Amino acid sequence: MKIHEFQAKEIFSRYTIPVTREILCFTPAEVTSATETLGLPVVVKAQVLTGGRGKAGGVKLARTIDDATQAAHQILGMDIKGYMVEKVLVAQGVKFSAEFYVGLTIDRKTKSVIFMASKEGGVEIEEVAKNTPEAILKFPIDADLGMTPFMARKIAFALFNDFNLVKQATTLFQKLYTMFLETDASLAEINPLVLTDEGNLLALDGKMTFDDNALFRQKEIAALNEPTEDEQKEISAKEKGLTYIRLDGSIGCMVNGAGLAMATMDLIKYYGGSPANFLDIGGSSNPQKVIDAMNLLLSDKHVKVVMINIFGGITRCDDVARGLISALSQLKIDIPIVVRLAGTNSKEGLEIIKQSNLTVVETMSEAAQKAISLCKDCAKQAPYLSSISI
Amino acid sequence: MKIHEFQAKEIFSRYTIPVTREILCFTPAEVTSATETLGLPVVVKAQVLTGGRGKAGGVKLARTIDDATQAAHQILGMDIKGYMVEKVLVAQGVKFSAEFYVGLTIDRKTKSVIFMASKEGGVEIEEVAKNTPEAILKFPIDADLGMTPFMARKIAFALFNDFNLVKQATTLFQKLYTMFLETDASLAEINPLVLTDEGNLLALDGKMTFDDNALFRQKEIAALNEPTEDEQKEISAKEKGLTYIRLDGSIGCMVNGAGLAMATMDLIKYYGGSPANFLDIGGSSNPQKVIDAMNLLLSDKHVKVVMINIFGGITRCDDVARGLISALSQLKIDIPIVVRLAGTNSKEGLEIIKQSNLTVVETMSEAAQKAISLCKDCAKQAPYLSSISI
Amino acid sequence: MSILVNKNTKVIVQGITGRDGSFHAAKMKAYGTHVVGGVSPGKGGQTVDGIPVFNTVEDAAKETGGNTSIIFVPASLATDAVLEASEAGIELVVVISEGVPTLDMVKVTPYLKKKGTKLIGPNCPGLISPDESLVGILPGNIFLKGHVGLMSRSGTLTYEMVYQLTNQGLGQSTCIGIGGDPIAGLYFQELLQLFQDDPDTDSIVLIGEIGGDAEERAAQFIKEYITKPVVAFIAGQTAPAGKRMGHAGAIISSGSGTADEKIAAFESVGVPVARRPIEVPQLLKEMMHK
Amino acid sequence: MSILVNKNTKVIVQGITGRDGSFHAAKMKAYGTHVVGGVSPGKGGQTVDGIPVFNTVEDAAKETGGNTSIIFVPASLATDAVLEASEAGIELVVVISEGVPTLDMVKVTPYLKKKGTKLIGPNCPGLISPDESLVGILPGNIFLKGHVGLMSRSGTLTYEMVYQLTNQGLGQSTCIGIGGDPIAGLYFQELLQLFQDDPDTDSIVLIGEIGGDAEERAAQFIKEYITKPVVAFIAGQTAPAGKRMGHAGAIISSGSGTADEKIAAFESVGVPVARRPIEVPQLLKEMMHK
Repeated sequence: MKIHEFQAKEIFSRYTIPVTREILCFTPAEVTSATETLGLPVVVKAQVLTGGRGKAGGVKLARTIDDATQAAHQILGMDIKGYMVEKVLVAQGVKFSAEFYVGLTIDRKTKSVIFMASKEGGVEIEEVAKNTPEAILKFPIDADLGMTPFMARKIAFALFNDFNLVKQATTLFQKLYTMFLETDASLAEINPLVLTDEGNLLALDGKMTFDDNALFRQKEIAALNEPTEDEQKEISAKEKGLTYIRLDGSIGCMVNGAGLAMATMDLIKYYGGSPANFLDIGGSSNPQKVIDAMNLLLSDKHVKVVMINIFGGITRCDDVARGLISALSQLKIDIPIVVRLAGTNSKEGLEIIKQSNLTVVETMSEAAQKAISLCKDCAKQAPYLSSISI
Repeated sequence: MKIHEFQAKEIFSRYTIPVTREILCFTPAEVTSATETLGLPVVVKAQVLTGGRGKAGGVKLARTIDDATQAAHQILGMDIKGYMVEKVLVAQGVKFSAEFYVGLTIDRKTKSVIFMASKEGGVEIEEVAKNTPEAILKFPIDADLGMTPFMARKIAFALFNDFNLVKQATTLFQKLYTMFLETDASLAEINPLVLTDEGNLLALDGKMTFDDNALFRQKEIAALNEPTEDEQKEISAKEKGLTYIRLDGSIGCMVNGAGLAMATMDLIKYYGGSPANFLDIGGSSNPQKVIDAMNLLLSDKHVKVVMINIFGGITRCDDVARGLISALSQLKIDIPIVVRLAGTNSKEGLEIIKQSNLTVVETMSEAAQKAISLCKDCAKQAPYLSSISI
Repeated sequence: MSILVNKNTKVIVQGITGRDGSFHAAKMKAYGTHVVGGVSPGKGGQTVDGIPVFNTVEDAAKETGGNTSIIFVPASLATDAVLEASEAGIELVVVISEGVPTLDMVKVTPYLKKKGTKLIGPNCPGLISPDESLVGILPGNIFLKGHVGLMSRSGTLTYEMVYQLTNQGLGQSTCIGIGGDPIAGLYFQELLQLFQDDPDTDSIVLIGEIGGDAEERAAQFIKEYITKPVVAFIAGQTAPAGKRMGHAGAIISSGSGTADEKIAAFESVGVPVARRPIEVPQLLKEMMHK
Repeated sequence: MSILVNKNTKVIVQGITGRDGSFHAAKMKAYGTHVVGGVSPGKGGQTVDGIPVFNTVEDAAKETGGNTSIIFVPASLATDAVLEASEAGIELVVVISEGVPTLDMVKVTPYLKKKGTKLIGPNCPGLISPDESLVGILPGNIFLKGHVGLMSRSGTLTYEMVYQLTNQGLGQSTCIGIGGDPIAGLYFQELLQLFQDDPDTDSIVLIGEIGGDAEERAAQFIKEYITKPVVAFIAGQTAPAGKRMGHAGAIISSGSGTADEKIAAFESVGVPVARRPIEVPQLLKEMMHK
C-alpha cells in the first residue's frame, strides 16, 4: 500500500525524525495562507500516489507569495501519469549544502531488512541503482539484533565525516528502523536527507509503502489508503475473494491461481490478443465466486470476450461449472465465453455445462486462440458450443 | 536488589497480571480500616525483605475485623531474621482450588532466561527443588524469539488441562516475561498462582529481585530500594569505589579484588580466626580509597585488628602504601594493622611504609596467622613493625 | 528416490481441526501419505478422520514420531506455528497459509537456520513425490512417478505443467511449490542442489514469475553448479509494472523483476525458456537428448 | 604453544582513547603484544602511543588485520562493542568492563554463537600466554612461560596463584580470567577442552568461587573428558548466603552455590581442591607425578 509524502512525513514526525515545516493544502487560497504562515521561500509539491512528479512539473519553488499561489493554480488539478492532483504540500524552503539518500526495504536474497545509503541523494535512486550501483551502500540488518547502535554508527560513518553529523545520523537511522518494523513497511525512504546550513540533518522528502499482508494489524496505516477508481474495484474484488487487476485489452480472463492467470494473459498476448485483466478466483470452490467474477468481468465495457481457464486442484471444476450456469441464468451476457476446464472433477464440470451455450475447449492454448478469434469478429453473436473434452 | 511483595505486585499490576485486592498499612488502625474496605476475610502479611515470614508467624488469616487488628498488632514490630516489620499488606482473602508456582530467572548454564513452572505451588520452591526436582519444569526461553505464544501455551498445557485456563495462562506468561525483560529482573516469581473458585488465575504472592548492574537504566526500580543499616553502609562504600560486606568476626580485611578478598577471609577462618568483613578496594590506585577503606573498617567496633592483603596488578602497591601512611596520620588508629604487599611496585610500597608502625609480612598465610595472633591478645597495644619482603 | 519427502515421511497437520486442515489431511491420507497426527490447541485427544489430535507439536512429534509438518492456520498465526514446529524438532515445515506478513518471515528465518529446519512456503501448494508422499494441497491424480524434478512459484500453473509432462509420459521425482511470497523458505538454489544430488532426478523444470531476482540468481547457480538439464518458464510477461499479480512477491518494482530480464538470464546460461506451457515437455526432451 | 592467544595474535583495543584503554594498550604493547589498532568513534585518524585509532572495528580490522579485540568501554556500551567486534569478524573478544547488565549478555550470546565469535568476560582481567601475548590487564611480570594452564573467575586471586606457581618454577601455557559475572563467555568446560587439546599444556589449575554451578558441571566434564591433571581452588568458604561477594556472580542463592558443594563435586571426581592458595603448586606436583 502506498501513501503520500505528507503522510509518510507525519509518520516520520511521530518517530521524531526531523522533517521540514509544512502544511497540506487543497486550494490555492490555502496555499497562500500556508505560505504566509511558513514564511518565504516555500516549495509547493503535488501529492499524488505515483513517482516522477518533479519531471511532470508537480514541484515548484516559490520566492514570493504570488509565486506560491500561482504554483498552486498550476499544480492543483494537474494530471500526473493518470493521477489527478487534488492536494499539495507547502513546505518551508530550507537551505542545505548536501543531499543524501537513505532507505530501508526487504531484501529477498538475504531474507532480511536492508538499509541502503548513498551520497547521491536528491535524484531518482532507481537511476543511481542502474547507472552506478556501487554508489548505493547496502547493509543487511540482523533480524535478531535489530538496528544496533554500532551498525547505525557504521552506516553513518559511511556517509559523513563530521562526528556531530555521525551522531545525529546514528540516532536517526535507529528511529527509521524502529518505524519500519513497527509500521510493517515494505519501503521507507528519505530522499533527500539534507544537511542544512544550520548543520542539521532533515528529511526533505519521504516515501513509504506497506506490506498488504500486514495491514490487518496496522489499522492506522490501513486507514490512510486512498485507492483510485481501479484500485477500489480491486479492493471490492478482494473482499469477495477475487484478485483482480484491470488492464487495457479486450479479452476478459477468469483463472484459478495467480501463476496460471499470468500464464493465461501471456498466452493471449503470444497469440496476438490482449488481456483485459488479471483475475484469480483463488483456491476455493464456491460457485458464488464464479458469479461474482463474471459480474466483475462484465463491468468492464472493454471486454469483448471472456476466457475461463480452470485447472482444478482444490478448486473443483464441477463447482466452477455450477457457478457458470448460475451466472448465465442471472446475468445478461451478450459476449462469447470460452471455457477450459481441467483437473479435479473436470468431467463432472463439463457434463454440467454441456447444455449451455458456452464455447468449451480442451487446452489453454486452444482457449486463447479461440478467444482471440471470437474477439476479432466480436459482433453481437451469442456464445456457442464447440467441442467437449477432459 | 530485593523489593517487597507489595511492590512486586504493583509491578505485576502495571503489566495487567491479576493480583489480589490489597492495601499497604503501617499501623493497626490502618489495618482495621483496610479490612473494612476490602471485606472479610483478609490476610495480613508482614512486608520484610527476607524469606520465611510464614514460618515466623508473619502471615495471618483474619475472619473478623478484630482478628485483623490483632494480627496487625502482633506482626507490626515483629523481628523476622533480623528484619523489623514496619509495614503489613492486607489482602482480600480468596477462595481457590489449586496452587501453582511460576517463575522466571536467568540460567547460567544455558545463558538464557528460564521459565520455571510447577504444580507444587504455595510451598517453598527451594524445598521442592531439593526434594523433588522433577516437579519443577524448566523451559529456556530463546533470547531472539522471546516468549512466543506457542512457548507460553506449551508451558500452560504442562500445568493445566482446561483450555480456558491454558488461554489465561498463555497471556499471563507472556506478560510475566515482558515484565522480566523490561525491568531487568533477575528473578520474578508468582507463588502461589492460584485458581480461584471463580475459575480465574491470580497471583496470591509475588517476588522480584533485580540485576544491580542494570539499575542505572531502571530508575523507577532503583527508587524502590530500602537498604538496611548494613546495606546503607555497603551502598556508601560502593559510592567510594569499595565493595564492603559486614560479617560478624573481629579481623577487618582490606583486599584488592573480590576473589582474593574471599580467599583472604577463608584463610583467616582456616587458621582459626574470624573475618569482620569482606572489603574489596577494587582495581584503581587512588590513595584516597585506602583512607576511605580504613575509615570504613574502623567504623565497625567489632574490628580488633586489620589485615591488609594487596596483590598489585593495576593496583600499585606504592599507591596503597601512600594511602596507608595518610590514613595513619589522619585517623586515630589504636588497633594493630598487618600488611602484606605483593605484585606491582611492592618494593616501592614497602619502602614507603618502612618507617611506619605497621606489621608487615610476606605472604597472605603469614598475614592471616599474624592477624589472628594479634587479635587474640588484642589489648590496646600499638601496631608494630615486623619483617619486610616482596 | 526423490527429495524432501518420501515413503518414510511422517506428517503432522497443524490446524487439523480447521476447514482446510481437516479437508487436506483426509486428502493426503487418501493419497497414501503417512499422516500420523494433527495439532489443534485445546483439542488434544480428539481424532480427525482417524488421525489423533494433540495440543502441541511437541506432544504430536513425541507420540507419533512425525518429522514433517504442514500448516493450515490463519496467516496471523502461521509464523508462531512454524516456530513451534521448528522448536519441536520437525525437520521439514510446509506452510500453506496465504497472507503472512513479510516481516514475520524475516523474524523467523534466523531461528529456522539455527535449528536446521527446512521450510517450504508460505503461500504455497506444498510438495509431492508421486506414489510416495503428498504433503500439500496439490491434486495427486495428475502426477506420475518418474524422473523430472519440478519447482515453481505458482500453484495451478504447476498443475498445468505437470499435466503436460504426465501426458507426455514424463513422470516426476518430486514437485515443489515454493510459494508466491517475497520471503519464503527453500528456494530455487537449494532445490536445484537437492535435485542435482538426487540420483533419481534426471532433469529439472523451473517455473518462475515476475518480481525479485531469484530467477537471475538461479540462472547463475545453474551455470556454476548444475549439470542436469534444466528448462524454465516465466509467468508474467504481460504484467504491468507496480502491480502485485496475486502473489505478494509477483511485482515489478522500479522497473526490475521483469519477465524479460529473467528469460534473458536463463538463456544466457543455456537454459531454454518455454514461451508457452505446452512447450516445456518438448524442450525437456530436447535437452535430455543433447 | 598456548591457547586462544599467541605470537600471531593481533589486538584491537576498543575504547583506546579512554583512561583505562589507553593505559592498558600501552602496557600490553610494552609486554610485546601486537596491539595493531584501536577504536574510538569520532577519533579515527588519531594515534595513541603510536597505535592507529579507527572509527569502527570494521575499519580497524580491515586496515590492520586484527583478529582479537579487548574492550574497555563503559558497561552500558559494552555489549554493543562486543556485537560490533563480532560482526566485523573478530575471532576472540575480551571484555574488561565491569557492571554489564546480565540481560544484555543473554541478548548477545546467540549472536556470538551464530558468528562463531569467542568471548572472554565481561568483568575479567583478560588472558595471557606468557612471553607471547598479553590481552588484558594482568601484571605481565609475574608470569613465567611453561606448561600449566590456568583459568579463574577472579583477577587478583589469579595473580596470587600464578605468583605461587612461578615461585615454584611452574610456568604457565596460558592463564585466563573468565570473569566474575553470572553470564560470561568461554567458561570452564570450553577452556578445559582447549587445554586438553593443547600439546603444550601438561596440567590445569581451575579457580572457582561461590555462586552458580559451573564448578559442579566442570567436575563432571573433567571426569568424562579430561585426562590431564587438574587442581582446583574455591574461594568463598566463609561467604554468607544471599550476599554478592564483589563479583555479580558470586552469590549463594537459596542455599545453593556454596563452596562446600563445589569442593565436594571436585573431590568426588578425583580433582584435589587446595584449602589455601599456597597448597596449589604442591598439589599440582603431586598430581603430575601420579
